[in-house]
Parts: sequence; C-alpha cells; structure tokens
Amino acid sequence: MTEIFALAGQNLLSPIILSFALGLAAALARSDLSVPEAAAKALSIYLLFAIGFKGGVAVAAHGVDLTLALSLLAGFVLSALLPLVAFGLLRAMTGLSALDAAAIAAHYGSISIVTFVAASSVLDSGGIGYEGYMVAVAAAMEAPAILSALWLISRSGGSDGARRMDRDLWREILLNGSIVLLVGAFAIGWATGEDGLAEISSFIVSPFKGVLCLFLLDMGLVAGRGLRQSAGLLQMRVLAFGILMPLVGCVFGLAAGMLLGLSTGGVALLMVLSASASYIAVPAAMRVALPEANPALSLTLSLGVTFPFNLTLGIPLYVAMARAATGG
Amino acid sequence: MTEIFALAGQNLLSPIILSFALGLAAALARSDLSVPEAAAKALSIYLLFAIGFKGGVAVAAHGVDLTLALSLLAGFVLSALLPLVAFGLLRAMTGLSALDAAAIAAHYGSISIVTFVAASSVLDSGGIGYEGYMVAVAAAMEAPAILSALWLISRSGGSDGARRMDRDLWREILLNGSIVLLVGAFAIGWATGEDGLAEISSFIVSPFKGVLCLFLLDMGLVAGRGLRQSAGLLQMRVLAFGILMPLVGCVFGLAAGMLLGLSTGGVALLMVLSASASYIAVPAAMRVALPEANPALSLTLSLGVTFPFNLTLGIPLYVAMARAATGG
Amino acid sequence: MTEIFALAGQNLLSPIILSFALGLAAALARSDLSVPEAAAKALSIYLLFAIGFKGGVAVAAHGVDLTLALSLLAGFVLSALLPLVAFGLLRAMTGLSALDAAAIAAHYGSISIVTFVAASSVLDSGGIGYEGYMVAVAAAMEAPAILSALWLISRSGGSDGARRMDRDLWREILLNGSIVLLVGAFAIGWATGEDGLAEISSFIVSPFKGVLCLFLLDMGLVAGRGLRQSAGLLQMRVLAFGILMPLVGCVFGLAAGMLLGLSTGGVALLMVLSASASYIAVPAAMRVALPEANPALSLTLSLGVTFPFNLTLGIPLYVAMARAATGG
Amino acid sequence: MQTHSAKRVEITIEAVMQSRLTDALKQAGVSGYTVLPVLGGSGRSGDWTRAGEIGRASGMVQVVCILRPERLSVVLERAFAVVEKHIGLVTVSDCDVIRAERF
Amino acid sequence: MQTHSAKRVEITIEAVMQSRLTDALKQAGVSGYTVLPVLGGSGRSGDWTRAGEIGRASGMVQVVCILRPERLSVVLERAFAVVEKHIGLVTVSDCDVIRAERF
Amino acid sequence: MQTHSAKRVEITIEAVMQSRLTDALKQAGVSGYTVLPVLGGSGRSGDWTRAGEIGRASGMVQVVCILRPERLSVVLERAFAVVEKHIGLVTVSDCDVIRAERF
Ligand SMILES: Nc1ncnc2c1ncn2[C@@H]1O[C@H](COP(=O)(O)O)[C@@H](O)[C@H]1O
Ligand SMILES: Nc1ncnc2c1ncn2[C@@H]1O[C@H](COP(=O)(O)O)[C@@H](O)[C@H]1O
Ligand SMILES: Nc1ncnc2c1ncn2[C@@H]1O[C@H](COP(=O)(O)O)[C@@H](O)[C@H]1O
Ligand code: NA
Ligand code: NA
Ligand code: NA
Repeated sequence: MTEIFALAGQNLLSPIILSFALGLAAALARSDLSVPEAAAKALSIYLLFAIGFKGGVAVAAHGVDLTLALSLLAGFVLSALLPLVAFGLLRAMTGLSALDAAAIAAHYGSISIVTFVAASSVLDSGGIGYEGYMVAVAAAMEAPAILSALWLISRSGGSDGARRMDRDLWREILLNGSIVLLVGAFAIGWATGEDGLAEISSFIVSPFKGVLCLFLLDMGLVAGRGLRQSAGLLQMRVLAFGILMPLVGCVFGLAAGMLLGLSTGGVALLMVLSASASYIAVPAAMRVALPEANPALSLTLSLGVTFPFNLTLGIPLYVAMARAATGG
Repeated sequence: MTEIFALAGQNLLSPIILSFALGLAAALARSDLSVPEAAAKALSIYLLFAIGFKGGVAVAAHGVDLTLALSLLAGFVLSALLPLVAFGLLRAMTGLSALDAAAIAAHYGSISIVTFVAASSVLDSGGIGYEGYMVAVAAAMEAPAILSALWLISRSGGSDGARRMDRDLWREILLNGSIVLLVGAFAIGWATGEDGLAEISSFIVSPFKGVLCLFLLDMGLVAGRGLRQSAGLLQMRVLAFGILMPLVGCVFGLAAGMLLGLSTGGVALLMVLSASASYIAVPAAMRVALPEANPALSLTLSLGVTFPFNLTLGIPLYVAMARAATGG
Repeated sequence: MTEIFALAGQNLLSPIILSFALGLAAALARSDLSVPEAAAKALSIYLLFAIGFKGGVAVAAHGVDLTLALSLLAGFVLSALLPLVAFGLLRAMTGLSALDAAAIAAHYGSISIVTFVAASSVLDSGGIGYEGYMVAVAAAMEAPAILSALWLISRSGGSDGARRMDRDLWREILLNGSIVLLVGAFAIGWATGEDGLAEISSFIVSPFKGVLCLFLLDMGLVAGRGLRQSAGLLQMRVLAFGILMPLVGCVFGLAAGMLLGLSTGGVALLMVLSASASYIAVPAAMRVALPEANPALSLTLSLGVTFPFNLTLGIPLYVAMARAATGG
Repeated sequence: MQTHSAKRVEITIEAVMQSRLTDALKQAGVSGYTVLPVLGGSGRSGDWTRAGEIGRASGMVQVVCILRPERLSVVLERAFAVVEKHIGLVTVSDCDVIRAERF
Repeated sequence: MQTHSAKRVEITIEAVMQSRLTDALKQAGVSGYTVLPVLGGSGRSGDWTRAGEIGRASGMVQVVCILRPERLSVVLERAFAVVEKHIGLVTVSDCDVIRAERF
Repeated sequence: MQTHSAKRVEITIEAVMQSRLTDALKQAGVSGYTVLPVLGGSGRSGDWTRAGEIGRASGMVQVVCILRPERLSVVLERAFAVVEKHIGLVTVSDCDVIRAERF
C-alpha cells in the first residue's frame, strides 16, 4: 500500500503528469491556451512512430516466441470481451440507452496508446522490464472492440449491425491511420533492428519524454474543454463508471497476463491496456457506425475521466498489483 | 565602447540573429517563403514551455528569497509605469491620437519573451550569470501595462475605460495562453527540479537554440511583411520612438535592477525586459479593448523596429551598461 | 555489380526508405493516415535549413576554390540542358503534347533536394567524402530548367514564351521559398562556420535522420495518393520515361563531374542531381506559366515514379558508377 | 460578362463522412466540389472546436458544390441519404457562374 | 426534396472577438453556427495574412449562421452590437435548407 | 437593421494565382476581399487534397469579395482575365450588407 502511494506520489510529480494537469487547469479556467490541430497531430504521429519503432527493435533484439503469438491472441480476446463487460455494467449502473452504452463500451474495449506509453515510462524509471512486443498487443487491441459493440447493437435489436458495417467501414477500422502507423513503424523497427535505432535514436529516443509532455499538455486542454462543455451531461453514475471500469478491466488484464506468464512489466502493461479507453480510432468509427450515439458522452468519459484516473492513480496501482501477483 | 562593439559584432554573427535577418530580407524581397501558422505557434509553445521550465528549475536549485518577491514587484511596477512614459513621449514627439498612443504605450510597458531569451543566450555564451527567476519577472510584466493603457484612455476622456474593461477581458488578459504556459511551465520546473529537467533536457535544452533560429526566421518574415505593408504608415517620428523608447526603458530597468541588488546578468535582463515591447499578449488585448486604434501601427513598431533594434544593438548595449554599473 | 546489389540491399533496409515505403503502401491501401499540411511544410523547412546550413559550414571549413565556381556553372548548364534532352525523349517516346512534354521536361532539369539528402546520407554511411558546396550546386540547378522549358514552348510555337514570363514570375522563380531558405541557410552556415554549427548541431545534426524518416513517410503518402488518383492517366510509355530519364540524366552528371575533377562523392551527387526531378519549385512555376499542362502528369511522374526509383535503385547505382569512374 | 444561373449547395458534415458524401455526389453526377475546413461550431449537440484534436471524430468540413439547377433534386436526394442520420446541415442558394460549359 | 427558406448570415470578424460574437448569437437564440478559418484578406485597414503569425491579434474568422427569416432582425441587432466598433463584415443572403425542424 | 444590396463574388482559384488575382481585384477598385483556405476538391482535372503537400502547386484558395452591384461587371472582367486559362470557378450571388458605407 505504501508502495502504491510512493509510486503514485513520484508519478504525480513527473513533468509528464504535471503537463497534463497544466492543460486541464488552463482549459477549466477558460484560458485561450491551445495547441494548433496540425501540431497536435504531428505530435501524435511522432509518438506513434517512436513507440512502434522501439517496440519493433525490442522484438528484433529478443526474438519471436510462442508467447508473442499468444499475447496477441489474448489482446484480441480482451478487446472483444471487455465491451460486453462494460455494456453490462453501463446498463446495470446507468440509465443510458443501448446505443450510447454500446458506443461507450467500444471505447473501453479498445486502448489508449498514451496511457500505455506513460506506463512504459513509469516502468522504465522503476527499472521494471517488460516484453517489447507489448506494443504489438496494443495495436491488436485497437479494433476488435468496435466489432463487439456493433454486435451488441444488432443483438439488442433496434437496427441491424450488419447494415452499419459496410465495406468502407471495415477498411477504415483496419487501416485507421494510427493503427497503420503504429504497426508500420513496428515493422520498420523489427526489420532494421538495433542498427536502425542507432541511426535515429537521437530523434525517437532522447527527446521522447519532452515531446510527451507537450502532447499531454494538449490532451489536458482537450480533456478540460470536454469536461467544461459537457459538465451538465454526465450524471454521477456515468462518472462512476469511468472510474470503476478501469478497475474491472485491469483484473481481466491481470488474469490474462498471469496465464500467459508475462514478466512483471508485461503484466502491468496488459492491465493498463485493459484498463484504458480509446479516444482516437474508436470515436471515429462510432461516428460512422453509430451516429445516433452522443459522441460528447463517450469522449468526455474516456478522455476526461478514465484517462486522468489511469495516468495518476491507475498506473501505480496496476504496477503494484502486477508486482504483487508476479512477485517481481 | 569597444566591448559593446565586440559583443555586438559577435552577436550579429550568431545563427540566431542571422536567421532573423534572413526572414526579414526574404519578406522585404517579397519571397513566398513562409512558416505555416500552426508551425509558428508550435514553435512558440515549445519556447515558452522550455523557458518557463528552465526558469523554474533554476529557482528550485537556488531557493526563494526576498529579492525574488521584490523583483516580481519591481517588474509589476515597471510594466505599469513604462506606458505612462511611452505615452508622454509619443504625445510629445508625434502627432498620434491619444488612442493610438495609448495602444502603443501598452506594448512598450509589456515585454517580448523572445528578446528575453536572446539576451539570456548572449549572457550564457558570455558566461555571465543571472537569477533564474527572471523568467517569472518577465511573466509578471506581461499584463500590467494593459491596465495602465486603459487608465490613460479613460483619463484622457473620449470614452470610459471601465466599460472597455469587461470581465471577459480581465480573464483574457490574465489567462492569456502565453502567460499561462510560461507560468505553468515555471511551476512544473520548480516542482520537479533538476530531476525533472534531467528527464526532458534533451528536448528542452539541447535543441533549444536551433529551434530559436527557426522561430526567429519566422519573426523576421512577419516583421518584414509588416514593414513592407505599412511602409507608408510610419512617419519618421514614430520610427524614432521605436528606437528611443527602448533606450529610455532600459534606464528604468537599470535603476530597478541596481536598487534590487541583482547580479550583472539579472540587471541586464531587467533592462532588456524594460526595453522590449510585446507582440503577442498586448496586441490581442488592444484589439478587444481599443478596437479603434490602428493595429498595424503598434505591431510594426514593436516587431519591425524595436525588436530588431534590441536583438542586434540593444542587447549588447544593455549588457555592457549592466557590467559597467555592477562592475561585473 | 554485387557491390551495387549489396549497397542497394543495405539502402533498402534503412529506416528512411522503409518509411517512404510505409507511406506509399498506406496511401495505396487507402488508409486515412496523413500528415497535416502545416507539419509537412514545417518538416521541409527544417530539412532545407539543416541541409543548407551544413553545406555552408563545410564550405567555411574547406574554403572556396575555382572548382566551386565551375561546379555552380556546370549545375546551371546541366539544369538548362537536361530539359532539352527530356523534351526530345518525351516527344520521341510518347504521344504527349508539346505543352505537357515541356512541363515535364522542366521538372527533370531541376532537382529533388530530398533525393540529394538521401544520397548524402548513403555516402556518409559508406564513408565516401564529397564537396560540401554541392548543396549550392543543388540550389543553382533549381531554376534554369524552368527557363529552358518556356523557351521550348515559345519555339514550338503555340504561344509566346515571353508573354508567359512576366516580372512576377521571374521573382517567384528566383525568390521561391525553398531556394531562398536553402541559399540563406547556406550563407548563414558559411558565415558562422563550425562555431555556429556547434551551437545548433543538436538540432540540425543529431535528429536529422529521424526527421527525414517522417518526411519520407509523408512523401510516400503523397506519392501513393498521386499514383492512385492518376492510375488511368499514365500510359506505359510515360512511365518508362520516368525510369529512363534518370538513367540518361545521370550520365550527363557523371560526365560533368569527371570534367570538373570532383571527388567520388561529389560525382555521385552531381549524378543524383541530374537524375532527380523537382516536385516543389518547378510544379508551382509551371502552374503559373503553363496552366494548360496537366499538373497530375508531371507530379505523379516525378514523385511517384522517378523519386522512388532514385531512392531505392538509382542512388546505389549512381554511387557505384561514380566509384568505378573515379576509382574511389 | 455572360453568366448563367446555377445552384450552390453547401453541406456541413462530420469529417468522417466526407468521403462517403463526395462519393455520393460523384454518383449523382456533379462536375466537381470544393471542401473547406471548419474550425468549430455549435449546434444541438453542443460546442466544438478543432483546436488540439488529434482524432477525426470531432471535426466537420464544408463541401460546396455548384451545379446546374436541373441537377439539384437528384444531388440533394443522394446527399441527404448520406447526411440523414448524421450531424449536419444542407443549404441551397442561387448563384450565377461564368464558364457554364464547365458544369 | 422538401426545402424551407432560411437566411444565411456570414460574419467576418477578428479572431479575438469570436467568443463574444458567438455568445451574442446564442443569446439571440440561434440554433447553431459554424466557424470557418480565414487565411488572409484586405480592406481599409490594409492587407493581412495568417502565415507565420503566433498571436491572435491579426487574424479573422468567418462565422456562418443559418436561421429562420423571422429571427433575422434580432440576430443582426445582437451581432452588430459586437461587430460595431470592430473591423468586420456582415452579409445576409437567402437560402433553402432541408430539415427545417432543426432551426 | 438597415441593409443594402450587394454582390458576393466567390472565386476558387489555384493558390499560385492568389496574388495575381487579388492584384487584379484591387485594380478593379474593390474595397476589400477575404481569402479562405480550401482543403481539397474534385473537378475535371481530378481529385486533390492539401494533406501532406509541401509545394504550392496543388492547392486552391477561395477569394470572397463583397461589392456594390454597379462594380460587378468591371470586377468580373478583371478577375476573369486572371482565371481564364487556369483551373478555377467564379460564382456571383446576391446578398445584403450592413454598413454599406464601407464598400
Ligand atoms: N443554424 C446553424 N447555422 C450554421 N451552422 C450550424 C447551425 N446548426 C448547426 N450548425 C453546424 O452543424 C454542427 C452540428 O449541428 P447539430 O447537429 O445541431 O449539433 C454544428 O456544430 C455547427 O457547426
Ligand atoms: N469588400 C470586402 N469583401 C470581402 N471581404 C472584405 C471586404 N472588405 C473587408 N473585408 C474583410 O474584412 C477585413 C477587414 O476589413 P477592413 O475593416 O476594411 O480593413 C479584411 O481584411 C477582409 O478580410
Ligand atoms: N461544380 C463544382 N462545384 C464546386 N467546386 C468545383 C466544381 N468544379 C470544380 N470545382 C473546384 O475547382 C477545382 C478545379 O476544378 P476543375 O478545373 O474542374 O478540375 C476542383 O478541384 C474543385 O475544388
Ligand atoms: Na481497454
Ligand atoms: Na517593456
Ligand atoms: Na534533374
């Protein structure tokens, strides 16, 4: 317990978290501080490229084994399964419509790559190792949740999921820019290995944390703006879901990680992935497939509630749980 | 005297100044070279974050003392006072209306953070130390000048300053994006200290000067475009004010710095702050509060005349004066 | 021969080339991955500034001699001459109109600075030296090709080239943003020399290759989109020209380089410049001067065919040829 | 200068639906369209702005299409089928164009 | 396709005044508005362009508001009160909308 | 609120031609114009988008000019002389403006 608080305290005082807090505070105070859209997108391209590349290099260094394949499979299953859990919770806890519940559920099955990165950097600082291919698992968890959500909708009647799922949507989901970039950079890192990394490490390794600060400043601004604009929208019960769901999700991640026999860091990262919620790929897919669902609801919940919870308290908690469970 | 020229010569040959000159020349020659708005804003976000953070770390390292509080107070007073001086000079020297004079005066009471940074880097190269909290003084000097200018207007009749000063404007002035970012990054740097800096120094320290070059290239382009477009607008007397005012302002800064007992570098920086003129926070506030004033006039004067003057000749001069006065 | 393949293989596995391939594949697969326009322009500003600056520093280090002046002259002549060759080939090989042929010819007389940079970095990895001033030669080769193309049009009747060549166009060609930035940064590098470089090398040297990766990712996206959209447009013969012309061009570069007595790397770079085709300065000038020419045709050919050819197979081939010819 | 009457259809739609809309317009036989960026806005579903956004979920674009009056109804049908369930706005106004042969 | 007449109000105004204008529009009871970025322009106060600008002082935005004809006069009054002392342009034109229930 | 009739000329033109067009507009005596960015489009010369572009060759801008009806024909002549050989679109529509003294 003290360990969690120590880790949480140390985590809370990192420039990364404080940058997020600064953005959040600025937006809530209605400052006009803002990061241009093009700059925010450029930062996210940099981060995805760097994260993917480094993951690929790690795999090149340590080789492929059965656990990698099983981990990918586990990620896929978790991403497909968690929306069902989230949907059940939402229907039981809140008065949301099936449509809104399904849309939110899709977000929680999928993942937040920035939460993943923040967790990796906590592990790095703590000297806790993890499997390099976890990045690939993250990529594998991006999309399946979307399919589960559409299946939920088609089952709960109302309108047929198949119609919502045209060919264009398939392509958009699978070839979503952020997935393509993450997987592509992973492949490049894998192909070029340590030599490739040496060529560009002063671009993708050394300045990485600093760039992450600016990115989180922006995320804080966007989250704060969202919270301010949909303050009236979020009932207490929906807010509570935004904290409860990651705690539920992380248990699934823990179980899967232990079953796979991952390292301490690997288990922690799988927990983080399960506990985090998407705010890039899924929202776009939901706008196409479930236009009747309220986008402000799911985005505010995932970016304004769950994301800061994970960033501040969640990650230290998951790391502590993983250490306890694996004895690492 | 020779020292000033040596410093000025060395200063003029730095990549930073030459980048500004390149931008200026390109714009005056009507080249289509331009930096996208989003990129320019991203550069300024980077610079403000880095400057604030490093200032905060310096304070964390050297501790807080009474001089810090007094310096902040001095900055506040200087910023509030200098517009009165500028207004008097303008009314005496030029035929500008009270409105235009007040708008320009507000610019000269406030500060230019890039001039501040350029001066810090000259001090760094020259091995001249300065108080880390001078960044906080810079932040404190951003806004008071605006209030003075509005007071001048309300006094000189015409229209009432109170009406111009609605609640929204207060918030906009105090929570202006650049102030929030500078102060916020300062606070983060202070809170995380040397450890925080170590995490992100390969982002905010090593590439800093290079980024500054690109930023000044852009400033040169904007200044050159402004000069070209308002060539007809600026009478000789107004131009002369753009050179005279920094020379007057720096004396106030010198006096305040000596009274406070700042280090040589600290005195020089306070002179630079007093001598420099705003082109971000103040212009926006003036557009809201004094829409009848001609924006081209004040912007061209501050960015097209005073900024290059300070950058090239002013800074070496102020540093030499500070050294002579402090014997440093 | 084996050497070419070894070099080509090694070249193909560099993060730079693979990033281009990723962009190309993503665009062809119709992923929505895209780099914001402002970010792409910012990347190109960074690259031009860094390339120019480093070239200038190299000249400052090694001094100016007659070969520099002769090389500039040779670049000028090559750029003016190659469009005539390209025009002849196009008219002989394809059924394109004189207008379209002239527009394309202008692209091939001019140069692609990114191809130049990619080649420099291959030379650097291979430890093959080259003249620092080759950057200046690159700049000198940007514009003359445009004049040749307009002369071709006026000669082949139809409409008079003189009318197309108004004063504004002259200024636009000569003060084109990318030329001004490249030449300006070259001058700054020259003026500030090694000292200037030391100040900003952690910005323009260390992260350079990483930035180049992101830039080539974007180039791949743009090229892929172009290829997809004008798939129907390009007849086989026009495509063939896109591969043949660099092979012809490089021979001119080789001859000129040997005549000038350049180093092995210098000859290779002059071949690369002769073999590469413009996709920034020339397309814009052609839109103004030859609006009737189809822009999709020339852009797709230069960026979608010749650029990837040079990047992957061309550069290793030219380097091998230069080594064979100079015995280096 | 000779001008010809035409219709100006302006569709404000979520960015994610852009390609579906433009495909529909092409199928309806329009000769072209122009896409304008949108910075932000407000409506029944609340306020929004593009500032700092990285996803494509919360932005809109404006698609402007100039067409011959006789094409209007088929284009509106097709466009509406795409917009129908989505946040968005369709307006039509009269205008004159030069170079009518282009439409 | 059934359409309904409406008014299209287009206000070009300094970026710093955007929130004041849209607050006024909301108070005037509009159902929504759309904000378009502006790259540059020219007028009595000279030429300007956004390129390379970092401050918000020298840029404009365009706010487009579609409304029922009967709302026009109150909206114009309110909007004009904001624009009055500022650089800016207000134009009104006729248009047809589909889905009138939204306005 | 008192309004006055005016003409709204909207010219979509290649970015490289922007300064030539606005120079022509100024020579035709317009009181001002506003330039809007364009994200992409489609026409006889194919589809295009600004995304990722670094050159200025393949983008367009939209120049909007509000003018007194009596100025229309001379402005159209001048504008058309620039647009003529180029990709581009010129539309004219009616609108009302407040503050007619500005035009
Ligand atoms: N009356 C209106 N005038 C102009 N734009 C509108 C209007 N109503 C809605 N919009 C635009 O359409 C978007 C979605 O509207 P809504 O579906 O009402 O939330 C808004 O964010 C605005 O950009
Ligand atoms: N006649 C006009 N047509 C279109 N836009 C205009 C016109 N006049 C002014 N503007 C726009 O309004 C801004 C300010 O105009 P002004 O107040 O005349 O300087 C200009 O920079 C243009 O963006
Ligand atoms: N009917 C149209 N409606 C709106 N914009 C158009 C139309 N036709 C062409 N455009 C615009 O003008 C550009 C060039 O058209 P074009 O000359 O037909 O290739 C297109 O890319 C569009 O941006
Ligand atoms: Na999850
Ligand atoms: Na000052
Ligand atoms: Na060439």
